[in-house]
Amino acid sequence: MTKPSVLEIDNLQVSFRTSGGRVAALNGVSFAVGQNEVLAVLGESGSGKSVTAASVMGLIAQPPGSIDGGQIRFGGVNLLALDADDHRRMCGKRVSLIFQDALSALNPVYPVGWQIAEVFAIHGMADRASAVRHAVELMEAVGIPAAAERAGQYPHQFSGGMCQRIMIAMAIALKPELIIADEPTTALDVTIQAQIVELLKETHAQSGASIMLITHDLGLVAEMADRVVVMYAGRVVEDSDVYRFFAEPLHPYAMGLLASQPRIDRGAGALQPIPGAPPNPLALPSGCAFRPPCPRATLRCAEQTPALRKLASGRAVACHFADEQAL
Amino acid sequence: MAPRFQPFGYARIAAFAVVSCLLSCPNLAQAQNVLRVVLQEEPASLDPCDTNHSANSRLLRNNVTETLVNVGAVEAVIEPNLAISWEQTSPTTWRFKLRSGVRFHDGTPFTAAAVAAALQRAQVEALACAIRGSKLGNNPYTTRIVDDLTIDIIGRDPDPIVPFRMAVVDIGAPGATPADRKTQEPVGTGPYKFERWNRGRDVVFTLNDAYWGPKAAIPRVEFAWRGESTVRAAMVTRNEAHLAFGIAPQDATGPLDKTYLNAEVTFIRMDAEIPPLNDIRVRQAANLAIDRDQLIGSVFHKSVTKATQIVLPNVNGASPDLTPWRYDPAAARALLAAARADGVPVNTEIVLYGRLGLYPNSTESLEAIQAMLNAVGFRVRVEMMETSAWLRRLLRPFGSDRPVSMLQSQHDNAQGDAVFSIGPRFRSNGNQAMINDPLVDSLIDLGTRSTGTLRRNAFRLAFEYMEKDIVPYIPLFNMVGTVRVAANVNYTPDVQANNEIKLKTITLR
Amino acid sequence: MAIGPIPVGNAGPLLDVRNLVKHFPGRRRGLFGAPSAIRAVDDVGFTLSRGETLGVVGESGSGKTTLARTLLRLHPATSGQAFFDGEDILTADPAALKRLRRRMQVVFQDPYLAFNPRFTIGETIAEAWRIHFDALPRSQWAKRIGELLEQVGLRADYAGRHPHEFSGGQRQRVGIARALALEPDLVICDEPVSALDVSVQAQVVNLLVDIQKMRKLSLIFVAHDLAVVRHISTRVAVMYLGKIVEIGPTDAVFERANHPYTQALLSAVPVPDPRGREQRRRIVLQGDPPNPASPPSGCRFRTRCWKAQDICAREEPALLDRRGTGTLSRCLFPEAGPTTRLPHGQLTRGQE
Amino acid sequence: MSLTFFLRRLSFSFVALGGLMVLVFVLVRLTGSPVDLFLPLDANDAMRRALAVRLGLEDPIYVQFARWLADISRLDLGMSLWHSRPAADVVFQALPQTLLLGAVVLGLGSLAAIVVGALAAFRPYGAFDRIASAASLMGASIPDFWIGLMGILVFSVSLGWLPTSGYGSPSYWVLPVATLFFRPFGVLVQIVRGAMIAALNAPYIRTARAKGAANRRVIFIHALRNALLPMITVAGDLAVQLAGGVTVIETVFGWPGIGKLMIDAILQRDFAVLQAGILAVAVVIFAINIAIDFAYAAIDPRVRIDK
Amino acid sequence: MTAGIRDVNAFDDLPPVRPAPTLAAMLARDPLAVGACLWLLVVATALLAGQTFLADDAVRINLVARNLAPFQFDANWLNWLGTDSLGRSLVARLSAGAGTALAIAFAAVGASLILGTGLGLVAGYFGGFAGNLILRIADMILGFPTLLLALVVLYIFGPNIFNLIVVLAVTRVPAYIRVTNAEVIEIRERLFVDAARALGAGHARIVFAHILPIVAPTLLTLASLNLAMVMLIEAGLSFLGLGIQPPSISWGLMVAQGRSHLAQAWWLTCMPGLAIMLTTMAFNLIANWYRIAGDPQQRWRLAGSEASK
Repeated sequence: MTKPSVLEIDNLQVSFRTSGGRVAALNGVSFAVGQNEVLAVLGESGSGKSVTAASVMGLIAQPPGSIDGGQIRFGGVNLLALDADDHRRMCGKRVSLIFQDALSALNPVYPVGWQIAEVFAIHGMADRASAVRHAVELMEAVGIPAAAERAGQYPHQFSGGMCQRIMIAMAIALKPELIIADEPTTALDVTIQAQIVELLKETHAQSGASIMLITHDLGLVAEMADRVVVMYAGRVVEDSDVYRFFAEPLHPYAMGLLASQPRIDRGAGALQPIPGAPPNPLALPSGCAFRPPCPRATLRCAEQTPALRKLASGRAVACHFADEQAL
Repeated sequence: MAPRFQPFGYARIAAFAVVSCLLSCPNLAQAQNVLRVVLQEEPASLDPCDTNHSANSRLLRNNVTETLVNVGAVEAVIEPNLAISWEQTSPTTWRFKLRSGVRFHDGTPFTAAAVAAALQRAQVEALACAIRGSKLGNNPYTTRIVDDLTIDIIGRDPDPIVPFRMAVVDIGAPGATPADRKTQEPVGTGPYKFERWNRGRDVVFTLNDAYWGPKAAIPRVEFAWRGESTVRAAMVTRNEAHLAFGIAPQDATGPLDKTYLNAEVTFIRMDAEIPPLNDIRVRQAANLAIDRDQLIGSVFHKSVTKATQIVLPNVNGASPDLTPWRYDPAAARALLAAARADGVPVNTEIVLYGRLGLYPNSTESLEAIQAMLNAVGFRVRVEMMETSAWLRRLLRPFGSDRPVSMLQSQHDNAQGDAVFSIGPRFRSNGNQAMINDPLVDSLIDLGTRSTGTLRRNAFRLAFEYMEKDIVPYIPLFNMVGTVRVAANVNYTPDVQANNEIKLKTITLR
Repeated sequence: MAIGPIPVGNAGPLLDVRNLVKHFPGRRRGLFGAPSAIRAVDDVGFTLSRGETLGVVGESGSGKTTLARTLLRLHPATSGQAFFDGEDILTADPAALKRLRRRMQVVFQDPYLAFNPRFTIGETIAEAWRIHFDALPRSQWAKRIGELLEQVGLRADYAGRHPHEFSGGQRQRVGIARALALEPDLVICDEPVSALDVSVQAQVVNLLVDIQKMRKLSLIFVAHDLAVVRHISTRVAVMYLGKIVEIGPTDAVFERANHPYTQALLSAVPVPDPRGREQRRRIVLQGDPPNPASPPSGCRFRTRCWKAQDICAREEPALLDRRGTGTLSRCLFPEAGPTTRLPHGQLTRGQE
Repeated sequence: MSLTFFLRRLSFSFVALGGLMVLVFVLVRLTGSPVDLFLPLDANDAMRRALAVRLGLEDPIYVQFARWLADISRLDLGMSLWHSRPAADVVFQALPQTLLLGAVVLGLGSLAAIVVGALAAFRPYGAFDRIASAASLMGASIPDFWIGLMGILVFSVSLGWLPTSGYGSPSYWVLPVATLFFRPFGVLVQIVRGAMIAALNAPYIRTARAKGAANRRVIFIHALRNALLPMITVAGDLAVQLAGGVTVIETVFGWPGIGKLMIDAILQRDFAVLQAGILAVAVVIFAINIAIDFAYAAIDPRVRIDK
Repeated sequence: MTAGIRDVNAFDDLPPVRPAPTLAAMLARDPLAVGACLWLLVVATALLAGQTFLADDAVRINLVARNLAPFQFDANWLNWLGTDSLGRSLVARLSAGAGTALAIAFAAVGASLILGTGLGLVAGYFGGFAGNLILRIADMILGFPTLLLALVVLYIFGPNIFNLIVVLAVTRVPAYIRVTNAEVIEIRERLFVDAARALGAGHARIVFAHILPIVAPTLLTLASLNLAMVMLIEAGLSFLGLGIQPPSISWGLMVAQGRSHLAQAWWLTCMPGLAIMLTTMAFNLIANWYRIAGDPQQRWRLAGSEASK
């Protein structure tokens, strides 16, 4: 990529202790988020996309989690090597996070205005009065009517969509360089989803911050992303710009994903699901994790885990047999 | 979650204030001008007419309020107090000459009118005075004021022992003692003035400078209450108190502990109306089965003496000639065997009712006695109960379908005349009597009507006849009390110490 | 196949729902006031033929799940009728209800919660025969459990496993197997795939379609995912605040929606194709849906509708086919809606 | 908490209180008469009957109850037989000492439990948590009367550091407070710990951390306030149960409180004091419940009156 | 059979069934719970001994051997924990007291468990007026100090073991009602209950096959906690003189009786008090352990660390 990167994740390895034993959540994840870029991290449940976000924000509880290796470089600094306090001071200020379920992601016992203003207080960016003023301004900016009045209300008095707007206000408060949006629309109704997508787009356009959009929704990726990173079983299997990804996905999993997606603009007709069950993180197959359902799988796939290969086009794929010419 | 967080690093946030400076120990008894007395229980009332409750009379009697006469502590004879002399002027009338120059704490003079008022007040139905019940008998008394310092006390029925009765009537100042309700701030003629009652904590007396007799030595007296004997004893040791009453035998081991005969006699009543206890051999066997020597110094204080009857031998009318039961388990077994041979259901289970806390180690003593009785062939089961339930078993009416029982009891005759003890327990209509013997009844009636030797001998005959030929009780011990006295206090308890703490006799060294 | 087709009774629709109303008690007003009513389902009526699949779509609070649960009589209806093969489900006595339930089954949304965690898969499926003890002799249970599991694409020897050992998709297959155990005529699916990942979702949708075709089942498919509904349904009902605002053949509704709400809903769904996304316009409705305890007068959608006029507040539009397209809708001003077929469509923008 | 809810709760409490009082009134009269206890052993039948008549005990129980109700309506709780004073006076003289003791115990217990519980929850199953959990379990398991006696034995009788018993300067408070402290502390640590673990796993804690909040802020501002809710409920129950624990402790330490008063009233069959005492305890408990409702509303906006 | 069904796939193999850690294995991972079990074993042994061959020693008076100090191991083993003021063996008396303490605790908790669960099921599952009434009465009982309530009631009906059990049971019933009610209300709404209803299951089947088994672990944990609580309350009541009456033997009563010998024979108070505390604690610890062991989410904490992988 020609654009300089805000965030570079390099061979990140994270595991968790569970009743079934230690489970590797990330098996060496590497990708970068460019400046002013919207990067979609696409994956299904258990693929490790949320763990990646949590690692960046320092939200991996240890124990039961542990970061076993790799680097997360943000602005050239390896966050994992930072002192906890220094890491913390970056969060919310230079990189911020938007959660999936905004209603439960807001503290139920504090007014929403207070919670937005707290961002300023934590980072010592404003005195109390101006922090509150900023909070109201931010609420107006994200489209909450009667913001001054509603700043004193509590999360339970807001709808899910409004809560997500408040989360966004919080995330953009200190004009961060990177916003990580972890399934920002999943818990919302379709019409409200559309509102939030519009808001995110506006926010991106106005602030110029990079957005790392974590989602399982291909529609959302198509709608917003510049580039897409596909994760499967704790690994990146494909890294591609969004147009070429939808036009000609490289990894068999990505192909399967696109084929299994029902589309509103197409009528009845059989879907083509990826066969079999999603990978069990406790019992991953040897070699390529996507080997069992993969139509192209050979003995090599069981013996050798495919590395993420950079292709000439700038795309990258982790499959022994994938290359653009073959398509 | 950050991995480097140290929980203990934040403990300082919640650092507790050091409070140890507040914890300096009180050392009250070091003060030279205060006597601190710790007792078992707080009085419910400080009214002079409630001095039948020992919790009350220990504070008031002859300290704040005084009586016309006192009963001697050594010999049970009447001694002058607020009255200087008395005589029986008719079978129903007694004339008392009062001491002159005595003033109540409120400044009013002590006169015949005050005596009349106190006696009248004590008999007012609505006040439910505690002394009215037993000590004034069922005989309404009226008064006639002869002059300021002479008063006639007139009974409805002839009463040969009016002076004994007057020894329990404390006289409060008529002006300061409301006639229609109990007072909480007693005003009397005694050597100490009531100062305050801080409920739940203490009662404070101060010296009465205008006392008619020799003044007491200590300017201020404070009373407090603790339920535990151990705690009371420790309070003296720890200089929190000077005098601690009611020290249990096991705590009464130190050089500071003074033991006194306390006029209490403990015994076990047998239900002689129900088999097998209706058979005298069984009752005798029960007496023979008790190893009293074993109990002395273990469960009971080492200074207790074996009782021969239900009152102390020095009480007017008691028998000095009776001897304690011997311990003879073989004889007891033989008696039971004989009774069994005659068809007496000796194996019937006998309930031994006990009252919790009747005296120190009350429960243990019954457990020991149960073991001794069962050892000779009785089948006794102890059942301990609190006072109310125990009273239902003690007092008439008993109920016809009751189980055969023994009942732990204790009696205190501090007034010195056997009539206070004998009627309720031995006469067939007595409220605690389980025997019905015409001879006993007539002896008691004769004694009650008479004075002097006749009275004494009638009662004495009754006691002796009962102990030998009826055996309604298992007499146990003439009890002692123990008071722990601080080293710097001169105090010798006497037989009346359960009802009277004679503060004016106490000095500090 | 061990079990033959269920004999079909009289002709006519399998299910005929008329004026179905379900109110939930809301907050009590004052100390002694009567509680207000939340009109979760309000005057809903439709018919369902044998072998047909009716998709019910709507956003949260639209009453679609309440509708499904009321039809299953998991809670009593406030008023209305729902004739299943001529017998009213809503007033059936316990014996009749038990008989009806044998022919009418359900697949629930959340495959994690829909199973008793203490039962094995086999026990879960066999519970149907335990309750309807005359449905299948006990000696055949084990064999039939194996058949059902294989039918939904699971191995027969999983019968002894517990639900937590399965993935979401596998559990949902078991849910389908359970629903099929009594050979029902109607299966009501309440958001059966919304908790599943896309790749697995497709498996379950295909399975449902296959089984439906094979067994001539009638399906009611309740979902918020319009793409899935389009894929599986022969007819679609769109619900908004307890009412059906539009109902008609699937393609007609998706390609020529009459009701502004349907149009907005369709336009809001992101299309998984980035081509031309910069030019694409969508209807973005403003604000949140109103509180179902106090819905707006007249047309319930008028508060968010860009076409609303004064009359919409006064008059509640009836569910009619105003444009003769075969779709019934509750809008006084129906017009052909935007098509969803072309990703480059020019769409009107909602009120600004 | 809406006004409606509050009023409904109030009316329920009154009904419950009324039921309790009827129950107590009837039941205490089943236990027998105070007459035998009050009068000397030797009192005769006439005197016993006279006292019973004067106390109204000879009347049918509904007459007695009606009389009692009439008295109550004049705020007259009757005369104590033993104290010869209005029962209300007797009770109100004893109540403050108990309330004060309970408040000190519960205050200290809650405070200590919050700190210990919060720190234990920060690293569940870590060393501090294990120690705190074991200590709190032990605290919740100690019989209070026993530890009180042991305290007297060690600190007063043997070491002589503290007064044995009684009511007075701060040193008198140490043993009773310490004795009563263990159980509420033990129970509350468990509650706070559990609630804090739950709160610390809540999504809003991730939000706070993502905002860059420091541990101290996360624990004490974000998690604690949410974790206080279950603690308050349990603390309310503990406050109610403390009334029982205080009874035992007042007996051991000669503390002039209402628990000891009630025991004495029971033993003496002082009906007026017993009834007044139970009424007072019930009213206090009612007040505690109201206070808890308000505390709840103060902490959790979700239960406040909806505008 | 599968004709017509697409995508029956060969890749959905489940991992082999991992044997769930046995209770014993999970117990072994918690040393405190092991200690608790060992202590309860000791208590149980003592209980048996106290009911059999030690029964006579518990009441055998020996005024010569009064107040013997404990831990004199050259003496008769019965006197290793000392003797009381009547020379009775403390070992024997503690064993006899164990029977009383545990019999009362188990009887009271068992009764309240059954009654409370039943009423809680009625209240939670059926609700309505009866359910409401049950809950209100439970609130009323819970809203009053247990000890004071027991005190008054025992005073009125007389302090004996049966009344004690009844009172303790009645005061604990509300806890089970509340917990059962709350859990049932939650479980009643779970989808698998709806699934059963949709299959045509009756109330009995739903309650006994679906709801009760889910509530049971919570109730058992609560019962274990209540065993501890009931023991403490019984001890407190006996201490106040309204529980077990002498000459019956109970730990609380032993503390009360030892109190008058506090200064001379500390062991009379200390030993039974310790017995109460350790037993109470054992129940609490086991409840704590079971809370983890019975919760599939938490169970891993008691599994062998990396060994199982």
